[in-house]
Amino acid sequence: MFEGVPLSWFLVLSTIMFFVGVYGFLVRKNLITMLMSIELILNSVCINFVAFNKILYPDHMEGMFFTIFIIAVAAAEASVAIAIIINIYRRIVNIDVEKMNEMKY
Amino acid sequence: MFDFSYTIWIVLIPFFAFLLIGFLGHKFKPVVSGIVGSAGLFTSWILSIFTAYKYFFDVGKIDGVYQQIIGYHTLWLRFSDTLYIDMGVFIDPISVMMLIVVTTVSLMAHIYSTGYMKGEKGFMRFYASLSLFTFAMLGLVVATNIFQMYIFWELVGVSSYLLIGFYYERPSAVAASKKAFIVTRFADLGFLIGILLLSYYTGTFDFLTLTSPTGPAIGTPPTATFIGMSVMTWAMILIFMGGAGKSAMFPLHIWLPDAMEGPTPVSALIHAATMVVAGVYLVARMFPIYVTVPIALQVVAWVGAFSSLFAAVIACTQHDIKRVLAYSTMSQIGYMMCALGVSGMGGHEGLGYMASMFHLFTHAFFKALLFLCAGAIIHAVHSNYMYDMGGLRKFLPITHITFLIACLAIAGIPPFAGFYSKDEILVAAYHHDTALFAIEYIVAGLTAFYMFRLYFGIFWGKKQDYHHTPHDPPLSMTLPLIFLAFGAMFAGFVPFSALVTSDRLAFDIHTEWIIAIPSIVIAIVGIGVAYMMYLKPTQIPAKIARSMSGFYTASYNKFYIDQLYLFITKKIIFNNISRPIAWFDRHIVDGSMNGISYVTNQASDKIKGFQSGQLQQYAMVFVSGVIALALVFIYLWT
Amino acid sequence: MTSNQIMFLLFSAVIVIFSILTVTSRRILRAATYLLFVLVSTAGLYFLLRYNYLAAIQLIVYAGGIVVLIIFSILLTSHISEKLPTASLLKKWPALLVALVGAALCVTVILQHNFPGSVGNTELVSVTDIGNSLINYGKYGYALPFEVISVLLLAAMIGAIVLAKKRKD
Amino acid sequence: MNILLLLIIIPILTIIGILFARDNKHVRVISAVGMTFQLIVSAIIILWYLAERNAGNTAEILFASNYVWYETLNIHFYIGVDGVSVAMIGLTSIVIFAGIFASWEVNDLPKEFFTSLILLSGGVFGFFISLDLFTMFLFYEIAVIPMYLLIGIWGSGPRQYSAMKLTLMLMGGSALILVGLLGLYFNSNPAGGPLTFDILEIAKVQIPLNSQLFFFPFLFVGFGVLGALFPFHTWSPDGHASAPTAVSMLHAGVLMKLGGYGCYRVAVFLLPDAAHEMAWIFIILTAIGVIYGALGAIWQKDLKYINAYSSVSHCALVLFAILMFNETAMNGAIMQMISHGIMTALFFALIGMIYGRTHTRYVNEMSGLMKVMPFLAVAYVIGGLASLGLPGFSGFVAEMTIFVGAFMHPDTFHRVATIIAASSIVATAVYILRVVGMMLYGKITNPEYEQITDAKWYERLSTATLIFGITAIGIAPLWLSNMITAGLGPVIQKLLLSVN
Repeated sequence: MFEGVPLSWFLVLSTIMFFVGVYGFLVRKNLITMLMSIELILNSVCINFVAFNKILYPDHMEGMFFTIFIIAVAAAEASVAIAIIINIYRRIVNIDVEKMNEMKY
Repeated sequence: MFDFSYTIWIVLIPFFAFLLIGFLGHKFKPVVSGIVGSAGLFTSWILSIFTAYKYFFDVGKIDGVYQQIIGYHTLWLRFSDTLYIDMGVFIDPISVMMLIVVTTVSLMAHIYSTGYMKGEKGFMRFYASLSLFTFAMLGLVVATNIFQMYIFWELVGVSSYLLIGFYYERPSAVAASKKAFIVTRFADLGFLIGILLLSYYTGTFDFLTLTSPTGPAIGTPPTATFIGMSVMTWAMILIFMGGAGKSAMFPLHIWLPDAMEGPTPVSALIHAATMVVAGVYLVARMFPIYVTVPIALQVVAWVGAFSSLFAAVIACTQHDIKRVLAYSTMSQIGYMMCALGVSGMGGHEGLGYMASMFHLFTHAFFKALLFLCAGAIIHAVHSNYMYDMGGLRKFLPITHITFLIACLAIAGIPPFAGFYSKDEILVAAYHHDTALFAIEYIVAGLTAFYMFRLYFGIFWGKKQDYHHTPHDPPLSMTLPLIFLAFGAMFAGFVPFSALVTSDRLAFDIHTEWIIAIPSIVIAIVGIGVAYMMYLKPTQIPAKIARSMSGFYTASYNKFYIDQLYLFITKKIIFNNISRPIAWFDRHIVDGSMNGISYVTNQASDKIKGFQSGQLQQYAMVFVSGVIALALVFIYLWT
Repeated sequence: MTSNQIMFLLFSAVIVIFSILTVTSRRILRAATYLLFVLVSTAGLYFLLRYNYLAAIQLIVYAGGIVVLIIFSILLTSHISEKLPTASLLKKWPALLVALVGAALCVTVILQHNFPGSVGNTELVSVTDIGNSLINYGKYGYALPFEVISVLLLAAMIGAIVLAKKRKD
Repeated sequence: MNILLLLIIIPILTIIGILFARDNKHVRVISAVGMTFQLIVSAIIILWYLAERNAGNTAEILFASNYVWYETLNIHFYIGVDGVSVAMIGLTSIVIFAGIFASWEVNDLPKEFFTSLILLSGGVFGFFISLDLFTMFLFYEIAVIPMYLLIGIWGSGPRQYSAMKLTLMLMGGSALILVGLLGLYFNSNPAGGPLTFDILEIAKVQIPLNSQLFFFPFLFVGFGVLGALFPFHTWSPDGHASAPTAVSMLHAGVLMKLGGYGCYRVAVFLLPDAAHEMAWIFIILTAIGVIYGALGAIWQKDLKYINAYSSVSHCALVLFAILMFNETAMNGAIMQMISHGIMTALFFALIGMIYGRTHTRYVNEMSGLMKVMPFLAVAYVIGGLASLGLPGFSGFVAEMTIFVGAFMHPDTFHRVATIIAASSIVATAVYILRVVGMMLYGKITNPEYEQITDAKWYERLSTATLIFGITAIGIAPLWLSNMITAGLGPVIQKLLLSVN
């Protein structure tokens, strides 16, 4: 319990956010929007970490550090992903994920 | 005891002649093959005669009984401790008699062929096959056990096949050879199964053991039965089936007339005198067992009688002289079979047996003679058909006389050979079964009729315009004719009842004139009818043919048996069995194998579809899988 | 209802609404903007939990860096007025189903579980502590992950440059 | 050194020699020399074996040597021969010898061709002398694999399809065999302790009936696939039709015998109780196969198909006889393997030679060949007559031994099956004579055939060797029969024990 806000509230929030992200990842065709869905997912995980850390082990800082690292990784990932997306766009003038199936079979 | 082991050479000399001609024949002039073959056979002939003299008149008889001697034997193949195949020489009256018949006729055919086959392309091949045949036939007659007999039985079949197909460029010859082999092969299947049955229940192949009165076949016969008949009956009927195939008994006779496609000396040797009587010889060899199974013996008698009548009727309507002779052969063999069928064992009971062997002996001479004469005629006229002939007596005097002698012999006019043997058969039949006697009696008349139809048609009748004057053949061909004519005249005087009998004991016979006279009468009637109808060209034959047109046509077409066979083989076996099997194999059996591979391919094709390259599809599957697993582990897996 | 609760509910309402809008909006630039709102609200949550430093990073890196990056790339790859095509129903409904089932499953599990309450330490985490921890290699020290992340960032940077560079051909 | 090792070493040396050969001619000569040595060694082995037996050596296995190969799993390289294996070795060496000469005119990648061919033969030799199941299986695979290359590369017609089909079906068979072998291995020591692949050791063990019943079908069907057990024979017509001459010879002549030998040596010998229990199923199948193959052959037009179906019929007879479980029938089975091996090799060799001259394999397109190629025609007729079981040739001896042996079985069922199988001799005659009549006899219809020449020296050598083989057995079968019977002893004893 954190000053009236139970842990489960955080968890429910992050769950909803997570699955919204999942939904977006599954449905969206545009690569960039898919990337945005991934950001949502990452963010929901961050919330979990932070909430667990604060409410269950307030004396520790692992959750926070993890979140920091996740943010760093997300940044790295976003930059690489966007580089790839732009590269793909240059090549096929489209960033629709369904068109990207040259590597099948 | 006199050592008969040299007799193996009677058999082996033709074999070596075969090897010699077969491997080295092409290195020399063709005539060398003929000389080698004939010389080899001459040696065999001399040895056979010597053996016969020794056996019958010197050492064979002990206490009035002719002994059964194993002249030579060697183990050839062992199946088990009791079942083994020996190769050897079995000497008893009938085998010695057959040795004489086979070597004599074969020698005549060999000599005759040097003239008849002169200039043929396959001369060497011809002599090789002829030697092979002689070897096989001799091996058959001296067989010490039923399996040795079967082995040589097959070998004579194949040499017959090779010789019928000698003119292999003629489609009819090829078809005939094939037919002969396959029909006899079918019969041999019966023979083989018979052997298997017999050997299974008696535990031996050996003739000596089998025919011994105390042996496992006669003394202690097996009691097992199958569909109401004892296994011995089955075995003997099946073995007779083999004999019927080789001896062209109804309904397995169809190959014999076609076999006339072979060169004429071959017809004389194989399809008249020797190979076709192998069936008779087989039954005679196993006769002591046949006597113990009356049903089988009954079958032998009736099949023989029916075949003789059937063939005689057909012979009356044929125009190809060799075919007439072929049907006549079939008819005469039917006679012999019938005689065996009506015979009993021992003494006077065994008259039929003796008569059968007697007839076999005399028949060999006059039928071989008839064929060789036919060969001489064909040689001169270049046609097989009666309607191309006529008035030949002036051109072919020697052939004419010898042919006439043979005709008289086969018609049963005394004192020619056929009379004596045929008379004995009729007597035996008369004492056994009147119906059989009646059939044989009619056949005797028919025989006289169709033989003289042939005789008058060829040598008298209307004179034809021949392109070049026909003339008697060269000495190499007439000599055998004359020799055989002597045989046909005097073979009847051989005292068979003293030499060849069912129990190997001599017994007295006397001509039963009560039967002999009617038989002479009917023969003369037959000759008379032929004389009226065919001496001069008349309308009578045509009229008769018209008046019984249905029967005549049926007989002319050999009662459609050939068509029936053709129907069964071509339509049923070929089209309705073989073809569906081939189809079944390609489409069902092979199809199911291909089906398996098709299914595998399709499955992999479908599975391949999951690997679509669609990222979101993967993600979808992944997420649902995770959720499903979570559900399973949380709620279902408690 | 405490003020904390009110604040929490406020932030979470923003987060939920805008996340849904992010994944459903057909205008891609708007979606990016909605994402920005989500991220900012998340930063608000961090503030609520007294993780000011973290919230700052969230604002700077996420809201500032990543979203800008995304917007740039949107501008590079699509037209402003372009509307995204709607997803096919065949794709939408299973995805929705999966998302709902998953969410329901998680939520039920969460609500069924009784989390131990503990006295919250409402103290701010000082930046000094964070800095010490990051360069500390003893217990509760994060020197190694820190270095790894640095290398990763460097690699990502180089990778991004290499990938996005125009080829000569 | 063990003389049997030579059987494996000579092929290897020959292959090495071929690798160093400079042109086609050298390749041929080296192969021929190597296989001549192989033939000589086989002859020596046979004579030596007979001499040992005459000298009173009653050991079950002669010339045995046993090397540990992989100790952990107790795999040995264990070789040795008894009368049956010696006979099979003789067969193999004759066929491969003739096969080399029959493929004298392979000018397409001859090095690779002869290498594969000799490798294959080496596998076969190894199979026949192995007494360790694992070694045996290894050699089995060595023998099967080159077949794919040989058919796929040097074949004719739809060769890829045929090669693939053949290989897949045989591989399927060997998968079954592997299961069976492992079954034997893990049952080889019920008392606990080290397991073994040693055939003779396993033979001493009483394997529980349940395991026997489970593994027997695997082994019998597995080997049966190679032995053209109906209905797993369909690789054979296509495979043979597409294979080059020497490969058909080796395949039908020797490789199919691995199946029969395996059934005899492994399935029946090691699992006798199950064999007794389940024999009836396979007797029905094989009896069907005998008739079915013969009738199927009647309708075919392609010479190779005719011969392939005839092989199905004859090989079914082998398995049929093995299942009769008595000495005579088994003896017949082994003789039939040898007889059929040589005979069918002769046929395929001749078909290859005829095809090389007429460029067709359809019987209805040929006629009158007797006139232009008497040697080959006579050889074909001899082969045909041997095939339809004419006395004086090996086929007769083998078939009669089988029929007499099978008929000795006291059950009516077995005897009826025997009669059914025996009736194939008529159908065999029909298809053989049909081919001879259509192809060799008659007038030449195609004027091109007037130019055909008769056999060359190497073709004569090849056919003469094989004809010598069938007639030697056909005329004097006793020595072979005795040799085989002596080898059958242990198997029969085990089978008899299992009855009681």
